Amino acid sequence: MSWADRHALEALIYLPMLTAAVLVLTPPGARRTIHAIGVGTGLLLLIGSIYVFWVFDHGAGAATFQLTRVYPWVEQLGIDFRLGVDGVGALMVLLTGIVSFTAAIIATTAEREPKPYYTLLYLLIAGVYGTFVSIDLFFLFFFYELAVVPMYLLIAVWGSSSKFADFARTKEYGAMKLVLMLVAGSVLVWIAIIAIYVEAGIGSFDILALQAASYDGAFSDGFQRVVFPLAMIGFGVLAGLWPFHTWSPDGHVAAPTSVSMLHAGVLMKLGAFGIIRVGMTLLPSGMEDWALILFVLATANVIYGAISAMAQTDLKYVVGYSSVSHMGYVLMGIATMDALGLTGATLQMFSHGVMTALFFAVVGVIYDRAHTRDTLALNGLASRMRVTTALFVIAGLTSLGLPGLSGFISELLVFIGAFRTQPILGALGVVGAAITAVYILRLIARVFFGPRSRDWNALPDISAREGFAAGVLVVPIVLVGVYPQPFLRVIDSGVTALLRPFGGA
Amino acid sequence: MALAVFYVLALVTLGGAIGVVTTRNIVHAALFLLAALGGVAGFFALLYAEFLALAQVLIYGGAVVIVILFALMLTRRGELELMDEHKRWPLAAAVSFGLFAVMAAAFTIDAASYNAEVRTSVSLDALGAVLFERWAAPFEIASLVLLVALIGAIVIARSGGRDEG
Amino acid sequence: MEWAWLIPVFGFAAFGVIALAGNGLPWRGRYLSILAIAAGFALFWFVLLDFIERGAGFHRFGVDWFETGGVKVAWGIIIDPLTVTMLGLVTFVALAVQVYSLGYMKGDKRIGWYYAAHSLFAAAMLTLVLADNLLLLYFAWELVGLCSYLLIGFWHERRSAAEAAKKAFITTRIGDVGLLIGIILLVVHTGTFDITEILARATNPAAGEEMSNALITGTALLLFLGAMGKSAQFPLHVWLPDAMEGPSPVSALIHAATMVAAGVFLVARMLPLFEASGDALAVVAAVGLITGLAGAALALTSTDLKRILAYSTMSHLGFMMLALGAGGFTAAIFHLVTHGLAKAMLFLGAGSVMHALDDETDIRKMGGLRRLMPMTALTFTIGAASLAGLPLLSAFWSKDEIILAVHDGLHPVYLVLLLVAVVLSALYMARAVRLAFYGPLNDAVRRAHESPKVMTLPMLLLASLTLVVGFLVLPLGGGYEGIGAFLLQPGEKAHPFTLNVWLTAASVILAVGAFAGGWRLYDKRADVVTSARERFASLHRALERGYYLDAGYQWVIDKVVMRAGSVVALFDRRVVNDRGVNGPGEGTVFAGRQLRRHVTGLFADYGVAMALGVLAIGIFLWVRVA
Amino acid sequence: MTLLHFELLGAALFCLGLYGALARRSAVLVLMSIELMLNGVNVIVVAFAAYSVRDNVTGLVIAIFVITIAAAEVALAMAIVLRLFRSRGSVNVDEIDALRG
Repeated sequence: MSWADRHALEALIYLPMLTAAVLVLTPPGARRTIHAIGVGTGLLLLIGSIYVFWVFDHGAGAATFQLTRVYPWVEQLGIDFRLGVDGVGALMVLLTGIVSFTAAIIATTAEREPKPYYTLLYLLIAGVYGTFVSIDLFFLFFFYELAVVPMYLLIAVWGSSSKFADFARTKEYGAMKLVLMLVAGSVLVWIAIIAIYVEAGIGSFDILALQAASYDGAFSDGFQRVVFPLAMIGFGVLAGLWPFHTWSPDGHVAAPTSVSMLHAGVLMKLGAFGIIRVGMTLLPSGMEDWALILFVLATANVIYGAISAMAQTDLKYVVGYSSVSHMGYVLMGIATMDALGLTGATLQMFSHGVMTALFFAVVGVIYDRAHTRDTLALNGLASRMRVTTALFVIAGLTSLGLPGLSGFISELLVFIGAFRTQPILGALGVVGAAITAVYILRLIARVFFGPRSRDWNALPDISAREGFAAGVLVVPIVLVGVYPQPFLRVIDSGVTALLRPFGGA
Repeated sequence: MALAVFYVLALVTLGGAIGVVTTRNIVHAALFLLAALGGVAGFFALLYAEFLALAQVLIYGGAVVIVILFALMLTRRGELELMDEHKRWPLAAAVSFGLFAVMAAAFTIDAASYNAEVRTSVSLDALGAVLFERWAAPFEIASLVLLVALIGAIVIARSGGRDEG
Repeated sequence: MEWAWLIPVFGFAAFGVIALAGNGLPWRGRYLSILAIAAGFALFWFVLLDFIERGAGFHRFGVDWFETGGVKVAWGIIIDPLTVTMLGLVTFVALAVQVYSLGYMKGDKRIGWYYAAHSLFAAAMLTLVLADNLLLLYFAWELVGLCSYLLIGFWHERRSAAEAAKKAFITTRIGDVGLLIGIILLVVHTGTFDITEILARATNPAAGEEMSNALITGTALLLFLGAMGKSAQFPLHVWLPDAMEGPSPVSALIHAATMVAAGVFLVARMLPLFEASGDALAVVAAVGLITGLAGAALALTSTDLKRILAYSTMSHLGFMMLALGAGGFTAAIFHLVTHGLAKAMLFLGAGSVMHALDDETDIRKMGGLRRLMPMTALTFTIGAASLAGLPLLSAFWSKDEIILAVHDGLHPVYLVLLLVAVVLSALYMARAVRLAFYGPLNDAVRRAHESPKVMTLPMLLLASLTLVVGFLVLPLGGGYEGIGAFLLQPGEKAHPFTLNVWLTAASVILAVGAFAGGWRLYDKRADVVTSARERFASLHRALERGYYLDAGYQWVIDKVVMRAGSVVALFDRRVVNDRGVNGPGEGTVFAGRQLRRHVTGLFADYGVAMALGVLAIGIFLWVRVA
Repeated sequence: MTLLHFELLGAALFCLGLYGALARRSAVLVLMSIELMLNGVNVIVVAFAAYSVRDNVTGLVIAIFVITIAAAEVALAMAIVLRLFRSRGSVNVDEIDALRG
């Protein structure tokens, strides 16, 4: 393991924290330097993530967890700062890199005082990286919490309230609801982790050791049946599982652009990743018992999210609900417990992450210029904002699963997996995709195409900087859509390892 | 004979106590208190704790009741205030009686086991020796407490005028 | 022939260059796109020659695309009679239309984007035709849908164009849902996307892998649902008439020859699957017939020239599906080719009329254009006559083949209804031609002038082809024994050209009679037409508004779907959010307020509480001790 | 005259004092009742001292301390009552609820 391999994962965590610290020291006035540091770190993170993804050996013989690194921390309790990344993790690291870089760029254009903003943003990113790479339950939860807490400040201070005919959502309400629900969810997760730690009795938080223990029957079926729902619902809250999803539209709408990019793009995947890492790896029989319920809820996610998105009049709300709907596919993929389904779920996590980031970026651009997100007021933007329209259409087509873009491959795999296990629910999922097509196209037809009302005459198109960020997002979308093999190879190595307890279906 | 004295004293003390607790007139209450404390002093004497009996009479009888009387005079407006119990007194009565019942039961149940007849007295110099050897530190602290209480009482009572406004 | 996959690549490359380079290209990429499609057409000829020389048959070439979870997916192409014919049709029509567009779209500032979308469409259509596995086919299928969305909505400033594009994409998308589910079911049960293997598995399965009849019928019908969406079969045809919002060359290419034919192509490609299930074919035939009749009736009442052609396309697609339903693979595909050529030319004609009369399409305002636009009138008449089924023209031969196939394959009632449809199509064609081009010169169109050479040349080319292609049916010697021998389903024996004298005679008489009758009817006897219209007023209005289907769908969308959307959104906000999330929040606040009340500040209460505490402890200890 | 008598008497005194403290409305009377409670305790303690077999001094010492503390307490309490009276005009216990939640 070359020097870079050994320290790659740690760097991804320390770098954002270091940046946060440096930013705290820089004088608030120096906007340019702050922006430079912000974007610079984003770039470094992107390079680091690509390196991790590139160097990940997906050969047959390779170990499941690679680039591992262990620093003993608290011996008595068996907690050590243990890093490692498997197929699924590597892809998520890449996703985080891409979205962080683009979010950092978008953040330069919009924010008021950039200094605290970037500090909190990079704390958030550090938390996200930490969760994806740490294979020690304690640290997984530690970073999981770290990723959630800055959200409150970011939304409450820099967010934007929205007023509707029959209800108003102030940004404070959105922020408070988002963080409170996520913290409530993480309480359940914490109970599950402690239960696992105690029940295993091997006095260590290391996931691999716990996994070994769970193979040779440390966790009785009864135990797993009780603890698994805790993890499922706890992580499910962050993943936008159906009954617990209401924070997602409100939270994302209230959040500033770059924060909602990061949050919808990456944080929601943390929830699904958690279910895989804690639920499937450590509590296999619990997973089997609860798979059907997760499946039904996920289908509800898809249909429910799509239908309610159709009725939204605020641009960001539509994207918020579409995130709920797409996370439904991810959860559905996980619930199939089928090789293809799981691969599809992981790829969907990646593709939806990039797509939603693009969506929010473009919506941010429109909001910046038109100062309203109300789809009834906005119309005929295509004639003025040509590039923005093209970007929105690309994002829209990815979301409705047009082949040639990343959405299709992942949704197809999820559907195949779904049809192998629950054909009826799978069919509902496909119907969900059709509904997505309806509301996306209605939106595009009304907001972008069609005649333009007078007050949008002076709309400047997307700036070069935002255009570049959006461009960076479009590349992976098209790449996964046209030639997904490099991504699928990496995921496969992770998925086969995950499915071993289930007889490697 | 001692028993007879005990019952008389008990009558006096409990009568005083009941008087304090039930009388309408505050001054009567103060006098009843005096009677009760006197009764207690008698008990000390019965238990051969002469020094205590003396101290009791001196401190309570002399100082405490007088202070209470002064306070009564200072806090009275014109005619004697008629103080009756506030509305939730039955609850207080029930609770007190309940507590008494429990204590009485606790005492009577195992009274036989250590219910000795013999009362032994303690000579004054023995008491003095113990007081100033084993209990020296608490004794000093007690004196300190008295000092602090004294100063505190003065400060509180006197400064009333200044921060009134 | 191995390089056949290059044909679509030209198109994709052209799209990439034009889209990215944008306006930097000379002539904004027009000629680049035409060059690409011309190269495609040239390559087609090589493929054709190589195909014939290697012996018409079935050839496959492929390269791996991606492999995951035990399912291998490859990019591969199939070269068989069906593919070659479609290649020829698509490349030729696309070339003709792109040349025509030079004139038609001159002066439009977004012409670069127009050609980019055009070449992307041609490339996608060619990929669809060549694809050897269902995934690549679905890949191209959706791309074709996207291009039609972009091209219909080309003038997106117009609200009607934006809505039409949206409607087209959503309606086809609904069909595609069926197609996707069908493909997935097939993959789940056969473990591969490969068409040939699936068909083999369906027709003569190996021991272990019989596919239940229900599964076969189910997947066949689901695939047919996708075909219905794309080929505008009844009831998913509502988007086709609105698709006329797009520029006419677009209608010519997409809504006449190529895209709408994709549905028929899909059914033809998967015909063994349909045949394996039996009653799936019956459904195809039934839907085909209904669409044929409905389309013809609608065309009869429509007054907009392009809408008439759109309804006529729908009707002819119905005939093709009917032919497939009857098992007449050759007849269907041959009609597809002849109809494609003739209809493309008719749309180009309509385009040049609109070009001349600056977008006037109402045929009642036209009349006697023959004198001002001789070339357009000539080609239009040839096309109309051919589709009406007048003898010796190409569509006559293919329609005759269809009648033959229906006669052999299906119940006689289909044949009778088909003949009724033939009469109707002859009638509306006569009506359209007569009202638009012949008769007294309508003063409203006095300003009309013949379209430029660049537009009329492709029309002439197409017209000459419609004359010639018909004769391909006959065995023309030189090893070529007629279309029946060339255009075969893989694994089917060639059946020589047969002529059922009675049927052909009957169809000729009907067609000519109807055409002449129609001509005269709309010529002098205008009164008869108006009186007929009053008598069948309600029927007439129904036909005019497309059986109120359009309004029905819109009602369903507005009332059911939108209402459901708002109800769910309301539910989400009111119940799940305010109750589920804020509920516990408010609950705790309420509980807090209740708890505060016991702190009264009164000494007495605290004393009582303390005493009670002591009492309780006392009793507790006492109980434990005792 | 056994230990039990004194214990019962002390308990009676204590409970009467408790009742007084809880039921009376005047702060002064409450203080008086507290004095009664303290004396009740003293009686029991001294009784134990007297009747105990092993150590009959500690009880007395405790009693002494109780008395001293009681005296200090009365002094302070009265000061507070005076302040209360001056600022509130009355010493009715029910009105003193500044600490209400």
